[in-house]
Amino acid sequence: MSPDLVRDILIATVPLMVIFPTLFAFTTWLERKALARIQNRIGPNKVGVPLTRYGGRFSLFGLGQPLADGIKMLFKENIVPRDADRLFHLLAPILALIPAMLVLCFLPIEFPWTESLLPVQAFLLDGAVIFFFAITGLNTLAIFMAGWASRNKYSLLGGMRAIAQMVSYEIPLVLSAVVVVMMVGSLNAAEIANAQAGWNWFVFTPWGLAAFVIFFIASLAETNRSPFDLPEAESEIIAGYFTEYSGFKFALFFLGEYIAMFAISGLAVTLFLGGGAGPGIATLPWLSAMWFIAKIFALIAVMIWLRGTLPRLRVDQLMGFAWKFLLPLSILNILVAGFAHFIPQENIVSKVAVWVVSLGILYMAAKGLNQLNRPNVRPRDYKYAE
Amino acid sequence: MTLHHYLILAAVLFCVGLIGVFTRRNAIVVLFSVEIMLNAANLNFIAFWRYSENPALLHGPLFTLFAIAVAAAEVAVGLALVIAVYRHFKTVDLESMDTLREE
Amino acid sequence: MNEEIAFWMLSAIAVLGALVAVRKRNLIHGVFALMVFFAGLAGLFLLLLAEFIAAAQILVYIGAVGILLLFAIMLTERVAGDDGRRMTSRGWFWGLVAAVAVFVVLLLPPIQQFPSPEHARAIEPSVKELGEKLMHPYVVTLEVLALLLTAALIGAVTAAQGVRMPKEEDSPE
Amino acid sequence: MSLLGGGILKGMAVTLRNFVGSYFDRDRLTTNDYAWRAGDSLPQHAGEYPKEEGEQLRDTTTVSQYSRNFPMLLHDEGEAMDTIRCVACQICERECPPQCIYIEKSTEKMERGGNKAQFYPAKFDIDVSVCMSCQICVEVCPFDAIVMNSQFELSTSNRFGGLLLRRDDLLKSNGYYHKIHPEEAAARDRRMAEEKAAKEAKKKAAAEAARKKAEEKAKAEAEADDKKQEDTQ
Repeated sequence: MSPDLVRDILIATVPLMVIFPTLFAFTTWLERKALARIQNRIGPNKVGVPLTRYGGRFSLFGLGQPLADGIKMLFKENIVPRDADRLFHLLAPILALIPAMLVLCFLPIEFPWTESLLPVQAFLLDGAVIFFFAITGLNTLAIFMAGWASRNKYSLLGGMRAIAQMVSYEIPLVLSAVVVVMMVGSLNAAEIANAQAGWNWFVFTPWGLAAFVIFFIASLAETNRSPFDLPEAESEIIAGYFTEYSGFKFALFFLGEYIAMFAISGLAVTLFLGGGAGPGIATLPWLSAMWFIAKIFALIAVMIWLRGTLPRLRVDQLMGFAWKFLLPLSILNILVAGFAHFIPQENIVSKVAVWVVSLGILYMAAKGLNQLNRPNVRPRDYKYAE
Repeated sequence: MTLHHYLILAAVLFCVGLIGVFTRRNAIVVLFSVEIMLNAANLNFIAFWRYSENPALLHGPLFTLFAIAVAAAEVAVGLALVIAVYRHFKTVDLESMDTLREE
Repeated sequence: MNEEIAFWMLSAIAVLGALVAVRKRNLIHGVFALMVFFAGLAGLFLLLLAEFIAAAQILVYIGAVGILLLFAIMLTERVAGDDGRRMTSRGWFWGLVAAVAVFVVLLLPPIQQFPSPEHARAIEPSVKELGEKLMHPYVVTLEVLALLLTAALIGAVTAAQGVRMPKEEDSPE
Repeated sequence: MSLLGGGILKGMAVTLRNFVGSYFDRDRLTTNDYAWRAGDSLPQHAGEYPKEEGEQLRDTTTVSQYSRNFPMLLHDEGEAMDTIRCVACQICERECPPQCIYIEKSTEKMERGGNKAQFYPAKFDIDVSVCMSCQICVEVCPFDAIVMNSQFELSTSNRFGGLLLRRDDLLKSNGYYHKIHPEEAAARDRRMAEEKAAKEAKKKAAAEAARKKAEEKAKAEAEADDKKQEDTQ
């Protein structure tokens, strides 16, 4: 391998491997803090700058908490159950992290130092979006591996739930991304982002808005976030597939989960929220990466907010929601996008008409599906109470 | 890298799949040995396309795409059959499934 | 140079994965080895600049077929396969011989006779081109494929569901 | 027909209100910071936590939501082991539902406070990780030797023996008891004093009765003797 190529690859990949784990640490703090405030608590606020007085005035809202957590994780005992498949038990957390890290390369984040390295930018690959989905799908395998290798019924249940859930929600996820791919006419992530330059974000179109909502819901399920966190439902199956994991292996799972969250939010930003577009990037090009990460964090914030709000779904509700609600809607959305594309939209009247008609169709369809899926349950008759 | 490298690699992979089909008795292992053989064939298609006179025609990738789709269908039906057979014979051992009618 | 290293590494991964998949007693380990093989093959496709095929390979084989195999294994017996039963079939030796014979007799001479172009032409890989080809000359094939997949879906569901036996047949004559 | 997803939006509005509100309205906070950091800016109803490290509280007759209530052993004024009330009768050990009390009786008796010599506990352990604060031991103790404590900082980094309280950890003076539960302690002391008085009175009465009985008996015997003498005559 030529040294130039090695250098270029390192410059293209190492920053991703530094920036996103750092953001992960920050996000764990953010999540704990936000959830605490939603529940009228204070949240972590003790650990501050290292080597200053414990609980002193340099606590900085507990920003040192992730560091302390990380150190704790590193020094914890690594427990492997006696009957576990030792090799797979070791490989599963690594396999969970690798695809998540890998797909970060497909996000069109234009860091200032990458401008000269165009040939090694993975997002310039012609099929970047399809690669993204393909590699994200590998996460399921890691989860199954963890669940199976632990030799624990709860782990296996969690693993099986995760597979069923991720396979089901991958379909609406891909179908809602198909709308954007169809409109841009390219699977290239950079081209999709460029097509939304200025304020032409796809979320500001009727079909784009619907697709974005579907994509966001499906991405919640895909990353096992609440309210779709059944694979790790602690009130039902302890911690699901990582019940038997401790110490650093658990930390790797945790990291992988959050990196996957960043990645899928990054894809949502690329597809619907204009990539790195935003005010001020014409004069200061490096702002583009900042905007991209800021948009990712906006989505993460909504995810945290939803986690603080919604209760967990039941398994049958989960599957029914994917197959009987999101899937028909996302297919209908493809048709709506096609019609909206071919109706001329010169003046404001026709634009408004297209908005009203397409959103109306989608809303009525959603309403109808909701009615159809509603279980036929009468109010319960109580024999003895009252 | 020449075309021969890829062809020999594909032949080796095909042969490995063939060994699996011939020597294993678990129906599921036989099924995934067949998959290995199909993939070896796909590799041949792509290699021939890459080294062909006119790659712009995209015959190789198109055929491979169709082959992948057919293989997916084949696996789905094959595994459904394995499960149906398992329900009947309580085994996936190919050598124990030696009756054609109910006893 | 880069390409050669990549080729040898990827082909080693693919061959080892395939061998382990075929010979491993533990079925789950076997399936994961099979996925390693699929991944190696996807790498080879990338090396041959067929990137959409590589993505499809990962998406379909690892993402769908692999998971399906795992489910099938979980639904049937003998996951770990450590019950001491014989792993190989009855005529395994002759099977091995036949397989090697196929390799030597059928595949090697034709490969050697095949005129080998020394260098591949430079191409600009394009997914768009592939999509347009699918729409223009091969649209019928695509539709037939869609039909086939639907049929396979329905067939798989009915086959796996099994036939409900009427109760009367169970009673002894 | 309600708006599709309206419930979700309503829920999100509620959580948003809580999120923002918790920054402005301190009374919303259900937990409070360690007091010696938060200083005087505590929420109003959170005042039951010690203001300084190690400080004990004013009256916590009603159970405070911030304290943990586990039993302690009482001793009267003076050296702890010389005035321990417990006589190792093991009633509490037998009555304890989760069986978290372990007592070993001493081999020799010990006199204390001028009373009759009694046994004392050579070992008295309570595993507070098992204790469920049911107070049954307090109810059954005939000697008022075990009462409930209120503690705030029980946490420990020792997961094996850290929560096993030994006899010497459990021994607290009656003065301490008066400090943490003044009303209850006063009531208990009053009752003990009454009981003691009653006992004394009873003892006196019993002694009187015994004396009377003895006198009567002597009298009767004398009479009987007289009768005998008469009979023999």
